[in-house]
Amino acid sequence: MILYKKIYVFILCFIMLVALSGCLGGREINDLEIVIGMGIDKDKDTGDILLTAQIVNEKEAGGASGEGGGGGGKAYWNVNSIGKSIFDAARQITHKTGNRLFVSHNQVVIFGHDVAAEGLQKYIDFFLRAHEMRPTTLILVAEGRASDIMDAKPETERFPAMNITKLVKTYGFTSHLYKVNMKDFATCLMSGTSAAFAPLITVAHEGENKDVYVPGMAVFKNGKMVGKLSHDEVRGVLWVLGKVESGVVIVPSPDGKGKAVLEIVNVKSKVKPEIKDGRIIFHIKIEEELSLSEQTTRENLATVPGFGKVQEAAGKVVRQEIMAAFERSKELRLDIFGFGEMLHKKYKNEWKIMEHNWDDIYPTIELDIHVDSRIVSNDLLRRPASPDEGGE
Amino acid sequence: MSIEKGKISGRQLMFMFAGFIQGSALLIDFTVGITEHQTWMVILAGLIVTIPFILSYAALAKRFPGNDLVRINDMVYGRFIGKALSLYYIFFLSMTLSFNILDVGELYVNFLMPDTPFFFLLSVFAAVIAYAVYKGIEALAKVSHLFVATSLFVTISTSLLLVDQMDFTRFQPLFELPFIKLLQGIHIMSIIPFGETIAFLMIMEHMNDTKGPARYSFFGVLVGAASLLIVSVRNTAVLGRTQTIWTSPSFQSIRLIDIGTVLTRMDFLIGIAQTMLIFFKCSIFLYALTTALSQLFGLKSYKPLVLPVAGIEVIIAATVFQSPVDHAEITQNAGIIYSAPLIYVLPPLTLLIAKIRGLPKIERSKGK
Amino acid sequence: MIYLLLVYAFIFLVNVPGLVKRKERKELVAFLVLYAIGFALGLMYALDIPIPSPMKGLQYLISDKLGLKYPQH
Amino acid sequence: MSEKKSSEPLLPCLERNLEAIRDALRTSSDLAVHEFNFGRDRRYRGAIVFISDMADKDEINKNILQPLMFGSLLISSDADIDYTKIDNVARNLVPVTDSRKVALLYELLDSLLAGAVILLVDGSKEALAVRTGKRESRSIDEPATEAVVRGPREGFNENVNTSIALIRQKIKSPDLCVEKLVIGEKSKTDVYIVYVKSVADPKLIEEVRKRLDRIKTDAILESGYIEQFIEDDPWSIFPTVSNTEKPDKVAAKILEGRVAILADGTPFALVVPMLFIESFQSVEDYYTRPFLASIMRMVRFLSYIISTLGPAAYVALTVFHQELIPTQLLISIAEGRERVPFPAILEAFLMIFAFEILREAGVRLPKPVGQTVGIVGAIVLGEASVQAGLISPIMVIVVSATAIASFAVPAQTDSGTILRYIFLALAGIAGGFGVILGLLVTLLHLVSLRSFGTPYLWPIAPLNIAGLRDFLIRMPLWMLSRRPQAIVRSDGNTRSQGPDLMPSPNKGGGNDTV
Repeated sequence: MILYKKIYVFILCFIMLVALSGCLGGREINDLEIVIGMGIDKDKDTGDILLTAQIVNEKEAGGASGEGGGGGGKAYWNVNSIGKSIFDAARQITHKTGNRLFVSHNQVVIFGHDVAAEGLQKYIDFFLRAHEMRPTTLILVAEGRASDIMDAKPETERFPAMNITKLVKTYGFTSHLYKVNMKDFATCLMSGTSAAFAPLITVAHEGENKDVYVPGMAVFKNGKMVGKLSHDEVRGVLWVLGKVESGVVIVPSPDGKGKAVLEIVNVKSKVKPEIKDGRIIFHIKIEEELSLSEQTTRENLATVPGFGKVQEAAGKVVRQEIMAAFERSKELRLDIFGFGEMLHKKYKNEWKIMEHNWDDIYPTIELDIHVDSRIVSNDLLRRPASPDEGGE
Repeated sequence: MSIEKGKISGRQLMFMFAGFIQGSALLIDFTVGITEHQTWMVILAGLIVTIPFILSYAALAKRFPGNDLVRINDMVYGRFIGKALSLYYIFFLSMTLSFNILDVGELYVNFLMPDTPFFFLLSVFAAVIAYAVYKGIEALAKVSHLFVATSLFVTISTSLLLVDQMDFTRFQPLFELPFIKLLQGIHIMSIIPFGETIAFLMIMEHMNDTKGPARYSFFGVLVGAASLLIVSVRNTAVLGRTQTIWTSPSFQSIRLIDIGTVLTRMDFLIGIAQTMLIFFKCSIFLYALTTALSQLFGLKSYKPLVLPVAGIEVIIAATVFQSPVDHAEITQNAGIIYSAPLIYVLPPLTLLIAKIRGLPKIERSKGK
Repeated sequence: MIYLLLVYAFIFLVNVPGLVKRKERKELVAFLVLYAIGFALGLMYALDIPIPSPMKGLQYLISDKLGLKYPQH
Repeated sequence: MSEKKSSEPLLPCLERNLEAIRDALRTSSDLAVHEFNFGRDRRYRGAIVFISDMADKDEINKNILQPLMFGSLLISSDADIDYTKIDNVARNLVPVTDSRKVALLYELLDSLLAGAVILLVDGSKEALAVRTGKRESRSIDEPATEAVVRGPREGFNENVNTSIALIRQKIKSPDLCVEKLVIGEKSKTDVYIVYVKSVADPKLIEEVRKRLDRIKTDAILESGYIEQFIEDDPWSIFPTVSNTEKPDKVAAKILEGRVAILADGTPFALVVPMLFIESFQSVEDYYTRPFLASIMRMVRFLSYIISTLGPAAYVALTVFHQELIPTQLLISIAEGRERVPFPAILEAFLMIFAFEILREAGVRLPKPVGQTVGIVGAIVLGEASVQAGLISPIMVIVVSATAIASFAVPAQTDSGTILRYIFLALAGIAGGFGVILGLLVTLLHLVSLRSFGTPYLWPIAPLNIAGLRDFLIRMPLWMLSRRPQAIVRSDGNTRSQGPDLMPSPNKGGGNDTV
């Protein structure tokens, strides 16, 4: 009896497989429209959404096969379409491309200035909900229209989107901007009080070809873009959040005849909120390790007293940047540091009271900044190549 | 006489418990909607609440060696009430099995392979579970430690890969939730992963160990709970406040892994581990269901019932809920309330009555 | 529809000849009962006849009738 | 189909016996009968019967005819010796070592057809079967299929006696038992069961004997026949009986409690029970130091996985789960597949099938031509089809990797090939989901498979920590002190070597001033 059973099993299994076969939900690679960058703008006349999708043009992409490359043609193709909503626009694109957009490999989403000003709350939902979208996709805001950012043909990369991603992902070198992906943006949107960020990007016309750079960060209040932060202000925020990876601190040399240029090696920051008899104080303690990478004065700074003075000056610079950012945030009446969240975590009950009028309480916050900077290396030179004045 | 003298060692039973509980790692997403960043507390509380009951299951199995729940019910409650309680137990098993098959369907339709026909997924999955149960419980027992090993490896490796995105201050405002929400969270958690181990009452009889399954089931549950804890801690630490907006936070946190150009898109690999675990859980449920049914009908072997029961379960799974939202809403309210008496009241009551009436009669002399 | 018939033919062929040969009457009866239920449900599903879901019944009974329900968050 | 066992006894009269023999072997032209007279005054008549090219002619002349016909003349007086009794003839006249008395006709015919020389004497109801000469058999050289870098180069040959001798040289202990069986109505093949009594499980030996006795077939021409009659699950694509040509491998397995079955006429010995992991172990792992050996074992395991899942994974990834492929790779795959007309699954299937044809052609053709087929095939399949845009370049890489990987685990090539097609079909239909379910079904099938009572996935499925020492990685030899507990007899001693054998400089006992 076992014999029959086994034969039945095989035969009918096979029939079932054949009956069900046919690719269930699979899509061949060559009929995929691989999207690597998306731009969202408001259409000038109808006010609907203009979606620009940057699609990989496989023939020109120049893969491994022999005669690929063909320098002339662009390896990408910017398709745009207009729709009532982003998803509607994405589907309308198929009139031009013939295949649904494949957004799993989308690297970056750029929102036009007009869309950002109107408020991203309405536009972000598609990017969080679509199962093909990755939460690690980066968000940027264009100072003008997103579509002309997408056209800037980069020198080194084949695709503009990849170029923009590279610009943002390597923020660590200067810490003048900060990588914001969908999840981070969603976190900030969800917290009523703290501000959301997104790197700004603009086009600079040098000669006939355009190239893009990041002038600073855009700041959002409840999803609406309300202002911009310059590089130093952004770094001020990053100091507090402890997200500064590296960068340059320029400090006037103690003898006033030049500058000492310090590279930031390592930063740790601790923020402790404290409510003392009605006053909200944030104790910010920053430990930073710097290395002397350049000096323009003749006097040798690489001495113990020299280091002492320079460290002190560096501490002042950090304090200035933080205060500048704090002033800017008070000007915008916006909690860009996320102090509200920190208070909420520590003082649960008081936070319930303050939560509603946090915008007017925020300016009354006092910052007790304490910067402890240490110069850890002066690289190759023990003293600058200048004639020896007086003792060592 | 137990139908089939299978041989399961104590250690294998422990791994089966652990694998069973890890199988519901995706199910903790139900409670996240309610308990937000205190999910890990709820898991602990759920564990502590259900431990005594799990031990009562083991005590029952020890007291009636070689008998499963259906026969125990008959002995303790007599024919009619016993049969009614067994029917209640079978109803619970079939409903929970269809929920789990539905979960796999939803996991694949929502996340991994969006445009595959839903019914095809369910029926093929049910066919494979039927094959597993057809092979007998020893095959599952022998392979259980492999499932547990893969699950632990996956859970720990994903947590390590996400360490740099973790921010442990996101747990901060502890006990912020109103008590009623915590209670609901604990109630769900103690039923869904831990309470469901009542299915093991149909399996513990195959234990060849004389010392009784209590020790093994306890450690198995601990290992399973530890794995769930790691998952929920990882989710909260990585997603923080956004945890409540995603349909499946544990899946979303895995999609955030972004190290180098290679280790970025791991969601399908985690999908594989998750499918294996739910497969393991479903086959244990199907085995318990078919054995219970065959006991009820007084059959000699459960094997002929496997395929028809699997067929019914697929149809139930496809039609029981209209949408994932409906699924979540019913499970969080009606689902846990209807199964509460079965998991919490019945076993201790059976144990108590058995003690009072000095059952099991047969070995009365050398009993206790 | 064809898929349903195929599956249920498969289930029938795998089990019934064995049961008949081994003359396990009780098992055969139990198998046929469950087989019939499954086949009926399958037909209803294939013909899109709405199948009443037990959980809906339970929800109606527990949540609505007895009001045993957690506050909606 | 089995001829009636003619158990009629021999007759005292020589003519009637010869007539009976000639009658039984009427059709074979190579039957040689030689009658002669012997004894002092030639009054005794005798005859010798043999198959002409199976017996050694000069040995017949030297050892049988000469002593009988001439030697008997030298004996001073043979009055009192009655040469009509075969015993007297054998004891006094025929100086032959390997001979046996035969009383029944079918016994006579059996030994005659087995190559013996039959000596009949008129007046005696028995005959003498003398085994003469040596069968020509192949020299003992390195088995082609199991080449080894380090380790003995000897392999079995078609003569089962030399094979048994080779094993005897490896295990010189009295515990080594060799039991003989004859299987096959027509072929009457000598089949030997070889095991170590103190280690092998009596139940296992009994089971092997029972299964061998059950075989009722015309001929056993190769041990493969036996394998297919005694294996546990004929419907499973995984072999449950292992075969090898190397005596040291057989010896190693016997010492672990297994039973070897050797058949006459084939160099391949069968060893039961077989574990799944055995096909990933090579004898060399134990002869070299453990580190590289463990890595090699993992490489074999990995290549089995690549050879079965390679094409399926490629198809599943490119057709169903494109988001898993890193962006750059996806773009280059898309670029590669731009002009390919077939869907991915058909492309994969064609390439694999072409590879199978190529491999079979390579094996069947004589050596020199085989090589050229391999090279030409690779060039044509690889380059030209990519140039013509029929196959994407990535596909060629995947298939060639699968092809090479499939050679790394020779013992599992049949299951590997079949699984490759099954997983490819599943990947094409249901993508990753199909492949996972396929894996789960295969895992369950493997776990429930038994080989002569031993679970097929022994050290890993029913977990046995001690067994894991020799599973994916091979612990140093001095740690492998326990015999496989699932195979060895339960009452015997399970330790195969003394404790604490770890070599270290000061273990020598002498002063370590060296």
